[in-house]
Amino acid sequence: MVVNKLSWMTGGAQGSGVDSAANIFGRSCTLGGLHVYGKREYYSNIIGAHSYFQIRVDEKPIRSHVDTIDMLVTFDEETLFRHYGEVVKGGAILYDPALVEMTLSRIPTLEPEVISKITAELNEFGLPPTVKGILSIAEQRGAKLFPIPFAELLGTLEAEMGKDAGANLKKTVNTMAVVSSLGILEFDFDMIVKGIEVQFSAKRKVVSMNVKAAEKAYEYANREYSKQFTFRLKKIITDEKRLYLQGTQAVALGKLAGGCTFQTYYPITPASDESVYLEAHETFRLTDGTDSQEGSIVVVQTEDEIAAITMAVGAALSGARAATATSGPGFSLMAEGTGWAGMNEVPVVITVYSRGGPATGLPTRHEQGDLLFSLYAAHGEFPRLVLASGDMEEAFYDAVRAFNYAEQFQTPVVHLIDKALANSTQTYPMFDTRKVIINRGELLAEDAVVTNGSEMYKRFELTEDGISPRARLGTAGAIYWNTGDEHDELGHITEDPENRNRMMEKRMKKLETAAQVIPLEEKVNFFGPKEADATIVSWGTPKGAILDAMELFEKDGLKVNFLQVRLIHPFPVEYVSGVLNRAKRKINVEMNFSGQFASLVRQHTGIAMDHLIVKYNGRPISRDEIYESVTMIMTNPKAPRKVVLQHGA
Amino acid sequence: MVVNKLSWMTGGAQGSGVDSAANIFGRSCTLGGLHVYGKREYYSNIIGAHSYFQIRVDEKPIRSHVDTIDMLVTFDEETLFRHYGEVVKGGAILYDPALVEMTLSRIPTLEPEVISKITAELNEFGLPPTVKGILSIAEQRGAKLFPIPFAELLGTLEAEMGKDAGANLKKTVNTMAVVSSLGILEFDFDMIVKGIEVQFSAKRKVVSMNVKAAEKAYEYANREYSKQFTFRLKKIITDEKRLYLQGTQAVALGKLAGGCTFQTYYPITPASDESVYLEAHETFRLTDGTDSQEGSIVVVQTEDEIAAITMAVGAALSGARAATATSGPGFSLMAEGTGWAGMNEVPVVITVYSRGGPATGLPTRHEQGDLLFSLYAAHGEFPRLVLASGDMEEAFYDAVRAFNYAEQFQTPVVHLIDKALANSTQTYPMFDTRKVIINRGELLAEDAVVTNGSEMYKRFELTEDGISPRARLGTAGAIYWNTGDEHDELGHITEDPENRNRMMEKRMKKLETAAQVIPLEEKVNFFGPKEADATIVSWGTPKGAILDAMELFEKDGLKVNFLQVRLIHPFPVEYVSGVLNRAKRKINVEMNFSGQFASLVRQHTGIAMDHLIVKYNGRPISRDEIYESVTMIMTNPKAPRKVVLQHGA
Amino acid sequence: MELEVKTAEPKPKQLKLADYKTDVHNDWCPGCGDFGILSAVQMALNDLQIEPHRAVIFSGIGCSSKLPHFVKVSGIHTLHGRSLPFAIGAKLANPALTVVCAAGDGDGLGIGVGHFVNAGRRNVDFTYILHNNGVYGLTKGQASPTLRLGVKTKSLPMPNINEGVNSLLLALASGFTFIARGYSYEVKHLKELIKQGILHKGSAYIDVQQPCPTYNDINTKDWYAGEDRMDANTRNPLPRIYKLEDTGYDPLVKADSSDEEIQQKINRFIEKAMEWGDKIPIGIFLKNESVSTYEMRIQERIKTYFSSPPGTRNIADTEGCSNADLSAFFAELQVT
Amino acid sequence: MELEVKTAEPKPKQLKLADYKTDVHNDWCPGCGDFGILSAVQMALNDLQIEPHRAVIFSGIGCSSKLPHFVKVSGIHTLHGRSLPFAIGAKLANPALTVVCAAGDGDGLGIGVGHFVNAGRRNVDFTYILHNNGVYGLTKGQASPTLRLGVKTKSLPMPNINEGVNSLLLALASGFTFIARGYSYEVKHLKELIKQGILHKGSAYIDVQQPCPTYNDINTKDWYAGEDRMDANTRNPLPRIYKLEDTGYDPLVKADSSDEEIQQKINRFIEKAMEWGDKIPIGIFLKNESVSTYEMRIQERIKTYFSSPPGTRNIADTEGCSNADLSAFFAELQVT
Ligand SMILES: Cc1ncc(C[n+]2csc(CCOP(=O)(O)OP(=O)(O)O)c2C)c(N)n1
Ligand SMILES: Cc1ncc(C[n+]2csc(CCOP(=O)(O)OP(=O)(O)O)c2C)c(N)n1
Ligand code: SF4
Ligand code: SF4
Ligand SMILES: [Mg+2]
Ligand SMILES: [Mg+2]
Repeated sequence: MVVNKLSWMTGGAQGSGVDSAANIFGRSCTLGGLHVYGKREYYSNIIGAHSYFQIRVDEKPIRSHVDTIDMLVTFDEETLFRHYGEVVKGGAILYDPALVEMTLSRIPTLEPEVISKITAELNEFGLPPTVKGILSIAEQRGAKLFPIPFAELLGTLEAEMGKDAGANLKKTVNTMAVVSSLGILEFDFDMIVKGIEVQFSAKRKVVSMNVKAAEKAYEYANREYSKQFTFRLKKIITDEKRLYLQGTQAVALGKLAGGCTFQTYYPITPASDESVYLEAHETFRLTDGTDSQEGSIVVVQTEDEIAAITMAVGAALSGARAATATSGPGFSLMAEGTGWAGMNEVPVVITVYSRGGPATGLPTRHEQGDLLFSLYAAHGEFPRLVLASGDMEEAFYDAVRAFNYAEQFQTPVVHLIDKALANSTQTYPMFDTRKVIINRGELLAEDAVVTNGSEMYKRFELTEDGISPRARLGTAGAIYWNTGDEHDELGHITEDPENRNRMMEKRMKKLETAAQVIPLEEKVNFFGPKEADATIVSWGTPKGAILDAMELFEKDGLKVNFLQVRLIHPFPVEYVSGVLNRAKRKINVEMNFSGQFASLVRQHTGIAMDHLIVKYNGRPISRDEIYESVTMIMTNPKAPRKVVLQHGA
Repeated sequence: MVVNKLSWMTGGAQGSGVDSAANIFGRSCTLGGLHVYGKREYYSNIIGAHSYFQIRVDEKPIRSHVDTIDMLVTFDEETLFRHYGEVVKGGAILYDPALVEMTLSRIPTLEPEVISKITAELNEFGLPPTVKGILSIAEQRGAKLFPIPFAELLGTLEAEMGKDAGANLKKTVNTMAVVSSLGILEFDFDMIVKGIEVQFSAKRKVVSMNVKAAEKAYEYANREYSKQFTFRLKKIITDEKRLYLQGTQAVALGKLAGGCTFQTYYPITPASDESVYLEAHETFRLTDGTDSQEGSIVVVQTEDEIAAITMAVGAALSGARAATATSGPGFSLMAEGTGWAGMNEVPVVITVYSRGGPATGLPTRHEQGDLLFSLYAAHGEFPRLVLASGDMEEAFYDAVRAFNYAEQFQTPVVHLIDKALANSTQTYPMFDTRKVIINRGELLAEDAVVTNGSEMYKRFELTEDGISPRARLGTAGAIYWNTGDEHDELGHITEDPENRNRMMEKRMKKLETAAQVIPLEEKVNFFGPKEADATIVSWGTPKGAILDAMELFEKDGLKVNFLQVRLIHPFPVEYVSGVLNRAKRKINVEMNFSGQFASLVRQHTGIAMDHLIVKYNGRPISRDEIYESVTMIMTNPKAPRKVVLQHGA
Repeated sequence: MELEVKTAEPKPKQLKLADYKTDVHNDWCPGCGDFGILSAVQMALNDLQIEPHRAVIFSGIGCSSKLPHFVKVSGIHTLHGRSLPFAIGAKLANPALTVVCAAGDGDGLGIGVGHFVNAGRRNVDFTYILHNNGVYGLTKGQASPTLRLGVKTKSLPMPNINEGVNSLLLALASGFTFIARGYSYEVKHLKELIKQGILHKGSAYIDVQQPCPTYNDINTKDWYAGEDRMDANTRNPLPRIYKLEDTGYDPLVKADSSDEEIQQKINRFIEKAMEWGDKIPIGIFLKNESVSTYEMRIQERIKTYFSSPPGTRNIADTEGCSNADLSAFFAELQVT
Repeated sequence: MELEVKTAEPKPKQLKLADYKTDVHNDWCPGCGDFGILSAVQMALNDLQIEPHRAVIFSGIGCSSKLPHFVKVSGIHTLHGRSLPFAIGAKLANPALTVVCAAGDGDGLGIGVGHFVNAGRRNVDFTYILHNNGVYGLTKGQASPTLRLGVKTKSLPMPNINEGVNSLLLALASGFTFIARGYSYEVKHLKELIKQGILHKGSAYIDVQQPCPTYNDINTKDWYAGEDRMDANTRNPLPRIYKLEDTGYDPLVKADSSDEEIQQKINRFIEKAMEWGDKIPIGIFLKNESVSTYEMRIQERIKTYFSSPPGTRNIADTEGCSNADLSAFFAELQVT
């Protein structure tokens, strides 16, 4: 028996309820005290194209997906055709027996590449191009086939509940499929009921019908198949408070906690989920204990991303903690506005959700392709900070820090998130909002502007650390000017070469100040033994897969450590050099074609990474891919310098 | 006597005829067989702010300005206040004696920095804040003061020519000032007359009046001051055909020679001069000998730079050699469009004229601040070529090559020019249009598309070198699709991970192909001895100052060589590594704050430069600055790593 | 004015409707109004017997902008909001092309509206079809610029906080010389509008009311059909959509129309353009023949523009060298 | 409708015109129309006795956009074409600010016109002054979007190849609720327009005809004054500029105006907006009081918006920790 360790997947056409089915599974597990990590894949399409949801379950926190499936839960044929090959020996495939005669050619959404791969395999086995054919292959490879006669079960239900329920009942097929799997796993049925209740909390009416359907499915599947299956999920009692959330929610909550009062956005995948969440949560209480909804954020949908960045900057000038969130194409349009903010020392946060590029690229797929662009976006030179979060907890706290940094150093901050983080779901211990410190830097209070009669307030006063006391627009005594032109301390245009030098030096000085002021633990994470045979360097979401793989290295007795860089700019040169100078085999991991981070490391330290593990097929890196590629590099003296990961449907 | 070696300057309010005055000087010299290098400085202003024009004259080609002035030719007080300090011992100041009582405080356009510097100096000498005061300082430092009584000379002229000429005569003051200087230099008067004729070729009517004024001024100044002055300009007979041109004209001519038939632009300093020149030269003959104006270019002024890049890309799809020209702010807006062109393998040329950034920055001043941005502009990864020209001749031929590369490798090409190059004037041996080879790469002719019935033309056919035969829109048999989404060979959207890998690899492969195909001499220039005590590395316009300084190093017996990188991307890694590995002292020279090129060198080669010579006050680097800073580095063991050049008014 | 266009006599090698269809899988939602627009485009091209390689469809980004992939003429699926400048570039480089743009309302009237307004000043010869569904479809249903103030469609957390823009009025103010509105379930009518648009010399704008059953639950097919309001007598729905040409409306402005006539026509135009809600006119609102195209203006400056346009003009001699004779320009700059 | 605004009774500490002037050197060309606009802005602020720290002037990039540096209220000189979104952001974050934008015609109607059209849908409370000189001044005289087809100003190598856009019509189509035109040499009249614009609750657009003596040698001060056409009898010039309010024109649309009345007003508006050449009306074209401001719409959703707006709301408790109580939101996501 394998208890509380499972890789589970469901799939289906977009709009057919795959998400809600998967969430019932995820929620039930989390309610039962288990940890989950869920990964969603979908096409740039609204209805009809194939999407799937893979969930790993464990007793301890998990942070990544794996390449194999222990349980494939389906209710359409496309999911079977696409994923039968991923099911492990001893794993299970749940399916609708009514679909077994469906042929490959009847599915218009399968890419030629996919069809030819399946066809080749069927030919090898001498099987027909039907569901039956591929199921047979899976079976021969050791998967268990668990047909769930949905029609029959629905029939019984209809008989019990009366004809009227008919049409709506059909919609419970997803629930039935999911709960069948939980039945086989013998999971606590009460948790499933709770899971259904939470999932359908907005549509109370359908809860009871789904619960009935669940009962039927649970009972049937449990009875028929449990004994043949060696995986189990068992409820765990815990008093740890946990969240089950998505990346975009983590960032949104971080922004609210961090005092963001103004967010602009232009719709774009996957960033806009964050803004829509904020819009739906635009008012909230304050901790002063009053009952009123004094807390609020104004969310503005703009006409484009140029307006999004410039409007956020305008709001920041009025004193708001202001942000915008976007993805690659939108960020490309924000370059000029970002430069203006840099020139005028305006604190503004830009949350960039990387996705497959270039151009429109793979809008719903994953990539970390915008690293170098985020460092150099906009003509000319000005200070900016770039930070990259590796998981949802970091994303939450970094969202706060981004504002603190922005106001402390009075400069734009780019917060790099990515598609994988945005759309995955994970359990975390409750975030601690008491840890959220607000540092507004040198922001002048309403009554703090003291200028003696003749002297004007100097917005760009030259100071030691490059930081000038900042006043909101509208502050008495603090009239000032901004201009994108080079300017004097008052903010008026001047082309004087000496003033130019002073102002360039003042602005760029802030990067040095930031590098000094920001504590090391906010810049980097270091995991594993100090001395190791291989040192992995990475940034952003590969973190989860690397950490999960490190548990396997440990088991294998391989000594591997891992440096995660979170503050990309200003780059923690000394620390990274130190680690790499000590490192025996230096392995860079990131999700882009050219190894952008590795080139940045070399730019700053002169050190070339020994190996690049990269992936650019649009699908996130799994634990297994890290495990296998790093092991290969460590054990094979002829390992290539660049290893391209390929997994993912 | 110093013959045919002169640094000359004139200045005055914008709109007061400084340019035309300077050009009379420049043209007269060039007509007399001399070489000139002219540098223009002006404010972001239309009328009234101070501008100046510095011209060096020599018998051999010269490529840069120097920090000192041998002859300062003025007709207003501001020019005197701003530039008196630059005149060398033995140099001359020509001025209007009517202005001597003018006070510093009467000039509203002087920056506080400038005023306080002058005031401090006047105080030191115990002199009043007048023109007289600063002239006295100059005189004490060895400058000769040559007052030219313009009012008097004009009076005589008016008496000779009749009252009617009066008002127009006043406008000849500039001419008189300039010709006075030529009179003192005893330059051939016929050349001056020719110079005036050429300068006023569009306004024939004023020629004779200016010639008369010139006669008076020449005669007066020659008579009064020649003997006191030790510089002379002498006509040289040469049968070399020479051009006297500006950087924007060189690029425009290169584009026309290179077959550019479509140019878009949105007005911006200093790029739009190029487009306006093209517009004014939109039709021309072809070499087929016919008399007709068959040659043409369509120049479109767009609504913004987003339209400029996308419209150029659209035209390229129809088969045009298409380009756009812009500066920093405009280029920031072009990021997204550039990425689309990369994704769809569209040949398009973007001429970027760098100027002082960030944001609006110093729009009429100089900087090389956009190097790294030009490499990474736009989200995601796609191939692009970036080339940087070091002088006008390179700019001309590179403008042609940019199109050849764009079509050979089917990708956007960024051609980096800068403000210094755009607005300087220089003499060159006639460009050789027979050297202009047109390479359209794999462009299919109208009748070359052969697809057998069922098979469609594949715009993105997978090939060995990544390059697919390209058809214009409208070609019979060649229907095809483009999309910014990842696509298959036909150009239709697909999210298949394997196709994604193939297409990413196909596109990026073109960078390797380009690196192989482009000959070394188009990538780099190497000057000086193979073995040297110091190796200067640079890109773009510092070239001229470095080459001119190298003549001085040679005289001093310092062994210095110089590597100029012209193809920035793909970076000539091997060659640069080779040179730098041999180099004793590695000195990087560029015009920006952070030494962008040096960081690029390190990124590609791991090699850190020993010294950075940078400048970011908005004024170009002079020969003297290179000479002094490099000498200092080579002779002073405690020379700082970063030397910031400061010269320029 | 006749709405229907008499089409060319069948040629020997007549192109069929099927010749304008690709076999690319169409992934629009079931019941999406875009299907009707797609059919109308294919039918219009077929009716006009335009050779597929001579036509190009440009689009931006959005559900609607996937359209070019389904039509078997060349298709350029550009960037969000940018179909117009791409299209104009291609057209100006080869004025022989038939250029059609398909854009969403977010694409064309939100992020891309700057190009729309500025295109009006040029009058380049293209046909611009705007899929007006009131929402940003492909990004999951946010309000588009045409959605009216206070309307709350399915996926909005709150009622729309912006007023909707009237794109017909905007097209007029921008200078479009052909302005029409179609409805995606009146496919034949729409086809005729598109044909007229293509035949019109200049920039043609066609606003198409396009139900998005997935996200816009207000302006549905039933709503356009008036299923929510029944005639008390006939017990039939009272459709909101009606045809301008059935009311005797005359959209034609000729080169020699008097100022007074033009003013009158514009008043009428505005009256009709402002109708919404209970009565939604479709048809041709304006056909202004008095304005030259941008291409004609270029031709006045560059005499060989049409015969030797930027896209196909030869730029090299037989030896592969530049064929530009710049000696006159060099002479201007020559000094010795 | 009265054009002149009765201003507040002099307060004890009355602000003087000089209090609205900076000592920054003004580098506009001699005779530039921008000087008149600058004076009108300063006078309007002074007449309304707006405390300098409560007002902000935004601008784009261009000669005209240097204006904020010359006015002693806060001034944000932004990016080319972007004054509106910057201004809207600042205003929404602090609705107590008086927000004025100054933009060039290239800036506001070329590169920035997308923001213009989309601002119309929002009706945020600001006043937008467009310096309409027909050229791109600061980049040396290229044609701006308002220059008409075929006009050849000094610095154009060829006559203008684009038609000019009618910005009043465009403002109407975009939804601006206050639309006016001024002339930079009618400073007092312009001042009143600006005051009206500032007092109007919503987005006010003021097109200002602004001669550029350096580059626009067609629409000069003399041309506006009609110096080129003399009355045969009086031998006086026949000015092109005239005042709408002298003709009894009524721009007011009230919340309760009937549809018919509105239609009539719009027809009148368009008639006047299309006048050009021989007769150029200035004055208020539209003052629509029937539309809510964006700020009011936010206030409906967020009850504490005006009292505790984004710019000044307190976000930390006395210990410097976040004062956001997100427990309700965490509860939605909590599982154990
Ligand atoms: C610069 C940029 N911003 C945002 C997006 C994301 N995006 C894709 S489609 C779309 C909107 C589509 O709405 P619409 O134009 O109305 O077309 P529809 O889907 O409704 O047909 C957006 C905002 C993008 N692709 N590019
Ligand atoms: C993105 C960008 N493109 C181009 C420019 C260059 N530019 C500066 S001012 C200007 C035009 C000014 O014209 P207008 O807006 O009419 O103002 P005016 O000078 O006539 O007052 C342009 C194009 C810029 N600053 N930024
Ligand atoms: S979301 Fe709407 S517009 Fe998009 S395909 Fe579906 S129905 Fe059509
Ligand atoms: S160029 Fe024209 S608009 Fe600009 S300052 Fe001079 S006169 Fe005024
Ligand atoms: Mg839409
Ligand atoms: Mg202008």
